[in-house]
Amino acid sequence: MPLSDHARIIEAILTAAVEPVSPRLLVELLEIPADRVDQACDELIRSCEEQRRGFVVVRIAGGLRMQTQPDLVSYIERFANTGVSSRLSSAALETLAIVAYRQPVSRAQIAALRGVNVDGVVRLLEQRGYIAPVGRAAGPGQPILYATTDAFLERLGLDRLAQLPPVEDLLPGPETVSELEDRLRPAPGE
Amino acid sequence: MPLSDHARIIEAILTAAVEPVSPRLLVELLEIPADRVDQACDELIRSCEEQRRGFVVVRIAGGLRMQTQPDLVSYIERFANTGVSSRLSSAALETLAIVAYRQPVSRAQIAALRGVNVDGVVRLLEQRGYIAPVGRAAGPGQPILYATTDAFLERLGLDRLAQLPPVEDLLPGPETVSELEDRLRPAPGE
Amino acid sequence: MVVTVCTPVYEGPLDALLHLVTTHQLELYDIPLGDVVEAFLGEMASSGAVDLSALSEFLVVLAVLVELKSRRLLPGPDEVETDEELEGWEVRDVLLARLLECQAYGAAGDVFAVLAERAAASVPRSAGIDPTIVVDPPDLLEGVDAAQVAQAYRRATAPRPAPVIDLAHVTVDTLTVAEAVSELVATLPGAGRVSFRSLTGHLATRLEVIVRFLAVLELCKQGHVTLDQGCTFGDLEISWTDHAGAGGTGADETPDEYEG
Repeated sequence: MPLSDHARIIEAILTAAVEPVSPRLLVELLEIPADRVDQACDELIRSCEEQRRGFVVVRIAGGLRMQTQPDLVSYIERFANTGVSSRLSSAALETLAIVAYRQPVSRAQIAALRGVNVDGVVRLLEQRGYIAPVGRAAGPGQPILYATTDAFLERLGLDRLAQLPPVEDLLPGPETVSELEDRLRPAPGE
Repeated sequence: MPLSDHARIIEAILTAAVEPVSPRLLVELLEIPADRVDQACDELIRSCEEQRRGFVVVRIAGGLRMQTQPDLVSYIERFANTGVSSRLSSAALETLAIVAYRQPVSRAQIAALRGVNVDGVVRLLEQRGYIAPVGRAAGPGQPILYATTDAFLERLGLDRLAQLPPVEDLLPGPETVSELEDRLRPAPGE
Repeated sequence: MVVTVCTPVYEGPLDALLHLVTTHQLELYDIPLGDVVEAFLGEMASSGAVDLSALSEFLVVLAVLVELKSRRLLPGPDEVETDEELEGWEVRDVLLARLLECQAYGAAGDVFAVLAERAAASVPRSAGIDPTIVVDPPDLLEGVDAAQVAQAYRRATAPRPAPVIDLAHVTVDTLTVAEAVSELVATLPGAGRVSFRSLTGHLATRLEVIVRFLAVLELCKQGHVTLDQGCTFGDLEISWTDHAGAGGTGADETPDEYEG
């Protein structure tokens, strides 16, 4: 049975939503009483089951959410892992490092430093929860600014960002310098 | 009619996806041949229409995407509190059209057609991600060549470039042509 | 500043040239505009300061000349012979085609605007993978510590290395350019005109010759020698010009140290 008007509006809102949507907000948006919203939600939840949709609509703390069918989780896991090696590529690690030291920073700023397009890498890092958007720059186009997350600190075993090694300590050591010198010096005896 | 196993797996994946999912990836995840994936996608697209879901499944930029029903846009706008996404100027749209129809194309080629400097517009379109450098021309100076991106297709709601109207259909009518011809003809007595 | 130009058929002030051309007393075909530009640039260079009014006047005159000449080159409506007329139509056809193409792209832009507006009515799913699933994609940061992040930052922000040329295989000559300079300073004064070939004839390797060449250039740059070359690939004549330095070896006459 096709969805009722109210149920499909709720479904549309849940499709667009990232966070759970409270019934109160639905009442406000649909301009119908709470019990009618409840009915529509019930209809929607039931319809997803009956139609064997790939997602379910669940009531959780704070409201309603559309999420993938629990019995299909193995596919979602595989999907989440596709095309992604199990370790961060050096490109991704460098991008993450730039965000860590320069935050908040825009994609364009990272790209300018790395000299390549970083959209894909930034999306990957964001998906994995290591970085997150924290606002927008004031300049033209108001680019999104990224910063590292608590999850990033946790993974590195750090309490706060200030614990990252200061970058001035990272100038090449004396052995690197003399190695470079050696390569410029003619071999003895030649 | 309830969804088939394959269609609901695809729906689950689309629920979790944040960008269009290519049929090739679906073939890989479902471990079924491409034509069966195609069938399942068709079934899913049809089912959303027939069931009057709040979302639609569309083929876009070479992949599949779940998105809200266009006719419910007023609710989504109120929910997401989004204004109209920033409009592109007619200069930007015309430049985008030249890139779309003539790609790969250099800035100088675009400028020659538009008769004005296009550096700013090209930079804007590149910043927005609608066009991207794809290589360099062989000629003198080896100018950068631009092509449209998947983001361009997504912005226009297209699956592939071939869906754009053929340029012949966009040529002005005969009366405009003869008017232009008149303007190019020297006035009598000159 | 009166700009004078010198061309095969005309020599004189620039504004007079324009007058002669517009009154058909001179055939513009015969005047290479490149010469006119060069003459002007020469005047500008020699007069030192930039005279803005002369510059803008020149630009106006030259723009008129260019327009006149291009009109003469493209058959216009005034003098029509059948062939020329046909050619003229070809040019107009090309122009017309371009205008039509432009209008088509303009129309395409309108189509794009409609498509974009329609597409904007739909919001794509963006919630991503349910947080409840906490799919455990392998932790990409496993085994990465803070020090490695710092290293990565340094790598990312290090000035991109210029391509390194491994010089290990090159036998470096014992004589440096600086040494060659002092050698020349010792031998050239009082030697009159010396040809580069005679100066380097005894040398065995190309590298040694190049070192001498760089030394000569360095001395020339510092004004101690003048160089003269009769023709392309001809021999190079070197003359010491430091009259004061001809006999003296005072520190003030010593060429600056070569820093290369």
